[in-house]
Amino acid sequence: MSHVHLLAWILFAPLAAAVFNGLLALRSARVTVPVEGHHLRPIDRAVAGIGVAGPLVATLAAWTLAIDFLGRDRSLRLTELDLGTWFTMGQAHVSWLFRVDALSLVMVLIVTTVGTLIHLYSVGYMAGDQGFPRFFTWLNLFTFAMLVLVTARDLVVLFLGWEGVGVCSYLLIGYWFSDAAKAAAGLKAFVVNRIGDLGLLLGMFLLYWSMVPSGQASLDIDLLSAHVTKLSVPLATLAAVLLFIGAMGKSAQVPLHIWLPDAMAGPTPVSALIHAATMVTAGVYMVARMHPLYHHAPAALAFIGSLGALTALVAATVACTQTNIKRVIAWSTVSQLGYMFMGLGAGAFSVGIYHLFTHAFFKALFFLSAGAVIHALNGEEEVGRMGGLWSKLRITGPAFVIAAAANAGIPPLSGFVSKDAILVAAWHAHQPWWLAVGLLTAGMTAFYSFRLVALVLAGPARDKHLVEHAHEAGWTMTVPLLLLACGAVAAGALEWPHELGGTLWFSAWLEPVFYPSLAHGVHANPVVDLILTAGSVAVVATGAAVGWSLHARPGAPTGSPWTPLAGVWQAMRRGWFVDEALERALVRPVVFSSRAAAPFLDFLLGWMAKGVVGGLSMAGRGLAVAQSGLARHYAMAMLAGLVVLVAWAVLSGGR
Amino acid sequence: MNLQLATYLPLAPLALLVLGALLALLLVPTVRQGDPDRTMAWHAAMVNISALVLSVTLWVRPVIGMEPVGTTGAFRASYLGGALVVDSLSLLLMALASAGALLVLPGLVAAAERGSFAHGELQALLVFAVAGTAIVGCAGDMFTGFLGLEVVALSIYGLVGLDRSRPNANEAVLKYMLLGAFASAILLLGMAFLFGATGSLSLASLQAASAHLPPARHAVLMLGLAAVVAGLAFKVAAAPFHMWSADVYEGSVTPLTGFMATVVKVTAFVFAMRVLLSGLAGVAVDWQPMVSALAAVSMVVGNLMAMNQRNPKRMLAFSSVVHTGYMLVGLAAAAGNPAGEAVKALVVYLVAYLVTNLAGFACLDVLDRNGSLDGAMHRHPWVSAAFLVSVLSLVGFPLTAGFLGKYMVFSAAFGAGLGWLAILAIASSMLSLSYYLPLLFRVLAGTSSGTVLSLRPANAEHVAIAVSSGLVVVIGAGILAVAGWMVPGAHWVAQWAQQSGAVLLP
Amino acid sequence: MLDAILLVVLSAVAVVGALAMVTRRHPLGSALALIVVMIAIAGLYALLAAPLVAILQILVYGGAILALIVFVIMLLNVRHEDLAHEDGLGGRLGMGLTVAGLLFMGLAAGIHAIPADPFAPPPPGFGGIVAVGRALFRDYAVPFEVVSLLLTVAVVSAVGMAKRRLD
Amino acid sequence: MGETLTLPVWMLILPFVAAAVAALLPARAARLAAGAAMLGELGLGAAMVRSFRDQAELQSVATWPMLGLFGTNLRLGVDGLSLFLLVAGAALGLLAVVVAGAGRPASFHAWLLLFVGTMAGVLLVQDLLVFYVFWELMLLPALVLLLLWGDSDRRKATVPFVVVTLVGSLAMLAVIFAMGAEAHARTGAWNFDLDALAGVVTTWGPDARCWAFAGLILAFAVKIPLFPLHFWLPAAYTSAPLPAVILLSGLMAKLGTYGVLRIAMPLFPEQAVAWSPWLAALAVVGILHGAVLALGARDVRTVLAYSSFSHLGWIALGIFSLTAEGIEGALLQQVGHALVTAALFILAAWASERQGSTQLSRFGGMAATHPWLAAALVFSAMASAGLPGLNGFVGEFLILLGAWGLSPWAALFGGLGVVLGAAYLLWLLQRMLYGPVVEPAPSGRDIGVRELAVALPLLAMMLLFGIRPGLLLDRMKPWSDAYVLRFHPAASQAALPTGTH
Amino acid sequence: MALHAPLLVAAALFSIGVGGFVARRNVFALLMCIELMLNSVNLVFVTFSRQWLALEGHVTVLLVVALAAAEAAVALAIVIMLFRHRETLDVDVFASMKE
Repeated sequence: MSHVHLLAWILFAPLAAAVFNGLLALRSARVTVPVEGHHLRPIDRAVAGIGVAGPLVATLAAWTLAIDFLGRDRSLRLTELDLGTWFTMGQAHVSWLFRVDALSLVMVLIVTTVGTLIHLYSVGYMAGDQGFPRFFTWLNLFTFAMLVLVTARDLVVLFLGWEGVGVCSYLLIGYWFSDAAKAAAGLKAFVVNRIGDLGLLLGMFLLYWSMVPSGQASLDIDLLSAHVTKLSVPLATLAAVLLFIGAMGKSAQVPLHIWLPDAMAGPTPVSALIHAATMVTAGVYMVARMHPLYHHAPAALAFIGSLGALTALVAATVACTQTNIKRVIAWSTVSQLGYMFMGLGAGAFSVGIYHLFTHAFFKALFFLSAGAVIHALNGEEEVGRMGGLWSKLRITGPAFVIAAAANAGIPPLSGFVSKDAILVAAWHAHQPWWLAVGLLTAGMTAFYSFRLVALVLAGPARDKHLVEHAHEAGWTMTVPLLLLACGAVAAGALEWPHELGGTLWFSAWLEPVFYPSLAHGVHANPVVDLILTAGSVAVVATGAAVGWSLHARPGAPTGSPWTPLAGVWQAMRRGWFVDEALERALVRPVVFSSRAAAPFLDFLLGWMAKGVVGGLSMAGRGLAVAQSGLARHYAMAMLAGLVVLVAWAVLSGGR
Repeated sequence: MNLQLATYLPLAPLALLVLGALLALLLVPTVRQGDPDRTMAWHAAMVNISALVLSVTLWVRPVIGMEPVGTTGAFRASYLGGALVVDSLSLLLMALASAGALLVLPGLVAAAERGSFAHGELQALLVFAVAGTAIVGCAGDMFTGFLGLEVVALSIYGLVGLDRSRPNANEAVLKYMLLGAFASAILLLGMAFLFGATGSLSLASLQAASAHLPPARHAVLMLGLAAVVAGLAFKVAAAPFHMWSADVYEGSVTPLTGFMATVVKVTAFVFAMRVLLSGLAGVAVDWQPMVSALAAVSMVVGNLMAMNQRNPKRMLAFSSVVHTGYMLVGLAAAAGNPAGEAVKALVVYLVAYLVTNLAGFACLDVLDRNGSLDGAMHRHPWVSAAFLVSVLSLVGFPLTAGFLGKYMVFSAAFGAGLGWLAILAIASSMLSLSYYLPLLFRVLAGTSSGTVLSLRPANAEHVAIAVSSGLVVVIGAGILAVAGWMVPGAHWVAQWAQQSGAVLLP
Repeated sequence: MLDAILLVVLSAVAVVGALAMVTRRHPLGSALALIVVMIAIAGLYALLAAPLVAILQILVYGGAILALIVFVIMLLNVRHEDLAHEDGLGGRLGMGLTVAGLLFMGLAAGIHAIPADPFAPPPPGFGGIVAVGRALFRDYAVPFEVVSLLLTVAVVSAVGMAKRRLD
Repeated sequence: MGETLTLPVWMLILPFVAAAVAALLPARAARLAAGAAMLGELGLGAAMVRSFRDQAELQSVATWPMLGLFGTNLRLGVDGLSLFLLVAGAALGLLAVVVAGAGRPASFHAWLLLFVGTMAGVLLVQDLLVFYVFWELMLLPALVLLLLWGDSDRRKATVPFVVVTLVGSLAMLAVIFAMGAEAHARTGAWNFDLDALAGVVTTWGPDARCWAFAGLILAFAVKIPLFPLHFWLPAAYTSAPLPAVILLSGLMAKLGTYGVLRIAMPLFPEQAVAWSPWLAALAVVGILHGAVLALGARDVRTVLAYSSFSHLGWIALGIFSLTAEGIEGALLQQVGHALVTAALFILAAWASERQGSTQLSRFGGMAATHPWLAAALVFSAMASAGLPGLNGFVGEFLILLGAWGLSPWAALFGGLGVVLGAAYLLWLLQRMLYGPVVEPAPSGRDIGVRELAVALPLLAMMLLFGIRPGLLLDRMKPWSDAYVLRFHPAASQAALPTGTH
Repeated sequence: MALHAPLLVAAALFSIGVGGFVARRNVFALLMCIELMLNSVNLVFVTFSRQWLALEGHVTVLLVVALAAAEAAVALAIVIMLFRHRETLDVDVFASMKE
């Protein structure tokens, strides 16, 4: 099977699954068969089969392609699928052109592999839900859109995938739409993302028009890459920042991160797939994809890195204080995304992507195991009612611990390797502050990860009744957990640091895409790297120990561990009030103008229009006084007219 | 001898109307058997139909004695040393007047029967009025024309006054008569001064004299001009000489209002055209600003007054003041170039205005007497539809006669360098929407209240409404007169109009 | 010289009579004043070489029309309270005559602009019955006929309005 | 002299004849006749699309001699600008007849047909005077449909609509008079052919041309409507009967932008260039103002009305950007929005029917009770919000891209409309479809086969034109490429050689 | 003797007639004012006839006199009709239609 065909299978197997499931969903929406317990109806079985088969086919195709690529020369690791023109703009074309190169393939592998596992997991997790077919429709459609995003060769097609995943995210967050708050969370996610999308659009416009004078305007990424080096630096910086604004929305960077915690309203597999492993990393991918532009705009890179650092820190502080199991992980995701951007900002694109890669595994695992916990507790999400689950959940428990440890960066798990690489990259990029923030964040990450482990698994049960009935889920849920746990443990091997005796296979793989020699090429001083690694391990260990010890004992509080901190703790808990601030600064003015100012303006306009007529009508009423009904008044008017005419005649008569 | 008699054939419509009127007088006392009113109505109808047919026939096929004028196909026959002139314009006026009389006759007779004031005089006076119109059209002398106007005026006084038992009619006739006499005196004063300036009131001599006027006599001519314009302004109801019209229109029975608003006004306009465009062509520079000013004032005042009217008849009265303003725009644009586009435009406008208002008042009569206008669409869909057509024509909506007229007059004004007046006219059209549209809305969407009488209109009234509103569309559709398969009504009207303009110069 | 004196006297009488006419409250008084004006105007006609018109002025106007008006006033047997309440007549007259004065000033200004050539002597028989009659029935036959039509219309209208109900 | 009976002429004649026939038939038969006529119109439109060559100039030209009263020859034809608007008119006409339902009298269908016919006239004729005739005539069916079959607020709604529209068109009339008089003065004959007038007005001074351009823009801006002339819109759209709304917002509004493109800008290119930033600014204000109003509206029809206003702002923005990209986008969006707005109004009407109210506060949880209707609504709303892959996106993208070419600020502030658009549409869905099922629960069945037969073609086309906009765009592009050169005479030499066509 | 004097007299009479017409309320007074105006017009005609030595003015005067008679006839008929209904000669009473 040729590469092109493989690519077609990768793209369209999920789409086909989505279409089939969509038809089934429409049918089942009308012909409702009642659901009994956590069982699958016949239609759900069909849906599950199709829904898992689609991504599975894509996964197999992707791995086939990957294995094939491995056997090829670096320069030949590329395949394209051309489906003709989408539309023309001015003199340029936008083509349905899909391309897989080393970078895209990494993303495709993540999306398909992790995606398939999460699909499988969902079969168990969503069993018994009335909207099962609908769920799988959106999930498949999401997979398709995400694959379009990562394989698109044209920025506009990328944008199609970008918005496509956004709309699927919207639909899945609001999946339980009968709860208005959940539907509203979806709305918020979509609208906040749209703000970012506007930046992305504007960036595209700028690039397009900057190319127009050359007569070669296009939004083809390859053409753009060749073109951007000719841009003036300020222009390139502006374009880079505008594109990054899009990434900020999608990848939840401060201050556009506010939608992500709310997005936890969706079912947990959704959080795992979309809001941890794949969609939220689209921004990272996009920046990496546009790396020639960012290389050309160092100021933009510095901005990205700084914002990433800020996001990492802020989100980590918030994650420390959350009591909803999913929200902790959600904030953790925001924080890790900040890490990724820090890596990108340091110019170490492959490191950023690598963290994306490992994060996909351990964060998906984190969410899925959390989902299994929630599933076991019949939907309970508050950690305050958990505890003592270690003995009940013999598979989920260890998976949860592995995920937390990887997230915390405990060696030798994958999270440790990628995080360490980012810290090293920050150091080499001469950004000591990033390093400091990164270390601090790493400590806090370890703190909250183990705080969560302690609260959920350790100690006695806080809610005996709830925990008593906890049970392990079926194979469809545990198998993905096991496989993802393997990934979370082993993924670190791909980029095991030199100084610890490893080989940078991952970076090597991406080298044809990114510039041949970058941050990794300048590992001049392994000693410094070793010191950094040791330092980070120490910080992580401290954080993990504190987190565990404070919360593992019976009756440990879920709130502030130390009373004087209570005020700050509260602020952190509320996300530093960013949500409220944005609400006041943006939402309220818009709502005010929509409810009051704009209608009032329209009222004024209508009133003015009426006022003109009204004024004339007043003048008419004034005139009507003369129309008194008295003949002599009429005669008087005539006389006046006559006098004027005669006067006119006399005055103009002597010509 | 035969040949000589034949040369008098063009006078046939005029003679027919005058003799028909006198014959009616003989009939009034004699017909006492059967249904005298009906007999008199038939008589009036027959006279008018004959006059209409004769006029149109003479226009279509000019006979011996009618000399061609210019290259437009216009013609003129003159008698008794120019005292009587039959040309394209007089034939048009006679055709319009007879047609107008015919179209109001069913409604008028019906109204008179309801008010029981039809005793033969009514029908006779209607024929007299048309005869007066014919005299205006055929007069070769300004004073004769004026007398013709007086014949029309006295007939109208009678027609309004016959409805003796209605106080509003009494009031209307009193005001009309007093102010009419007042205006006649002013007009006569003007004619006296014109006589003083030129030594004659014959249109031909006036034309010759005014073309080569010694500067010394200019002052007295200007005096005459001012007074004549004032008197004419009363006759055509131009502001500020218009105030009688609303009260008189309101006080009269609706079909009669229709007659006054159309035939009488058009007659006065034809007289004004004869005097100003033909007789005083030489001093067009002097009267053009006067007419322009009157046009402007009429449009403004008419609109402002019409905006606040609740009674549709009064509203239409003031709206007809506005339309007088548009016609005066055409008159002003025609100054100095009677053979040009502007006169053609003016005449087309007169025709359009005539048919539109005939239809409008006829429909208003039917709708008004069957309850109010509100929601009439649901009760009398066809009559309401005809009413809508005529209101749209008043608005100047495309494919109606009103649009054709407005279009031609306004562009003629642009062409004549009176852009400001054209702009004002268009602004006035915009403003006029503020009262026409509510009328439309009342008919279409109003909620009918009160008892609904079912005073079914007579068949003849239906025919009159159908014919007049049909003419509105037929003439208006001429703008789409594409390739001959569309109705070429507008084309005929325009052709006749152009010829009517051509005969104003020697 | 005599002409000049007569002109002044007749003019003065006409104007004063006219003023008297508009200011008399009772219509009969006004009618009498109007008769005086008409006679004065007849005198002016005579001065202006229009003897036939002068005679007809007295006969038709003074004799017929005014007699008709007076006759109707009598016929209606108007009591005093039926007369118009001409309250504030002075004010209205003041106003009306002021505006009319403006009109007069305009007219006078226009008249003043006419060159003051003295009248040429009239040809013999000018304005006499023969000359006027010939003009009337030969050159102005059409307006004359129209006037006859006009009078007919007037009669029809008047009868139609003023007659009592036959039924 | 050329041909006289080309396809466009048949498209013009058919609705009028059908209207006359329908008026005389009983109600049921009238509806059938109207539907058949519109189907025929659509067939003619399809035939026209088939025979259309992808070129800039006017095609299928028919020439009719006029009687000399008002001009010499009347030309009718289609080009890239009018082609799909005509087809959309036929399609919307069919849709209007179908959704009108069986309860309407024959005259209703006759008026609908007249509406379609007059709009076809506006799109076809190349003579300014006849254009004006159709332009005004178009108002008549709108007025009658509103006044006779609108809801209880119809009178209040109609007054500003008709008055503002007529005032605007009288301004246009003044310009037409002036141009006609100029042509007459120059040649001695009336001539209102657009191409001929373009030559005539070049001799005017700058002031005269400014005023004339302003008059024309005023007439068209009212119809679009361009801020601040929009105040008539919400009331008219909310109180008109559904079939009329489909035609009003689906097609009539686009005739405003059509007029700008066809008449105002080609006649006065310098003014168009000079004024375009200001007009674009008004368009942007309209986009945002409409979106903000839609966000705050409490009635489902009002939301859609303001949404329509906002979207027309996009189209105007694309036009006034005077870039190839923007104008292409505007052309595409004209057709795309016709589709989307019709679908939204229809679906919202069905939803309101089932809910028994149009007040959003009375809605809730409809997605649970009426899933198919909800799915169709979400789909249409996404298309309206410009989701890539559906037909709203490409147009909006091109428009914004063109707007950046005019000024980055136009793109930025116009782009905020993307955000607000998503916000109000989703907020609408949120209130209608989501949340717990309200009391009283929506009644009636979910949409069935009959409704799907109406909705599915619309939804399918949204998807089709989203993925293959070239089906439309390739027909329009030659026209717009040639068109835009009129405004950049200097750039025309530079741009031509690099053209890929 | 020149035409100024009679013309000025005519103008004065006309103005007085006009002034009376706009001021008086009695219907007979109004009719007489009109007669006065017509008389002044006649004077103008006669004066200009004298100037031009043209008889048209004289003929016109005669016809105007007939016209005045016709108008008076109709006017008096109206007055009689109104007096029968309203028993008044005050024109201001007839002002029910206005504005």
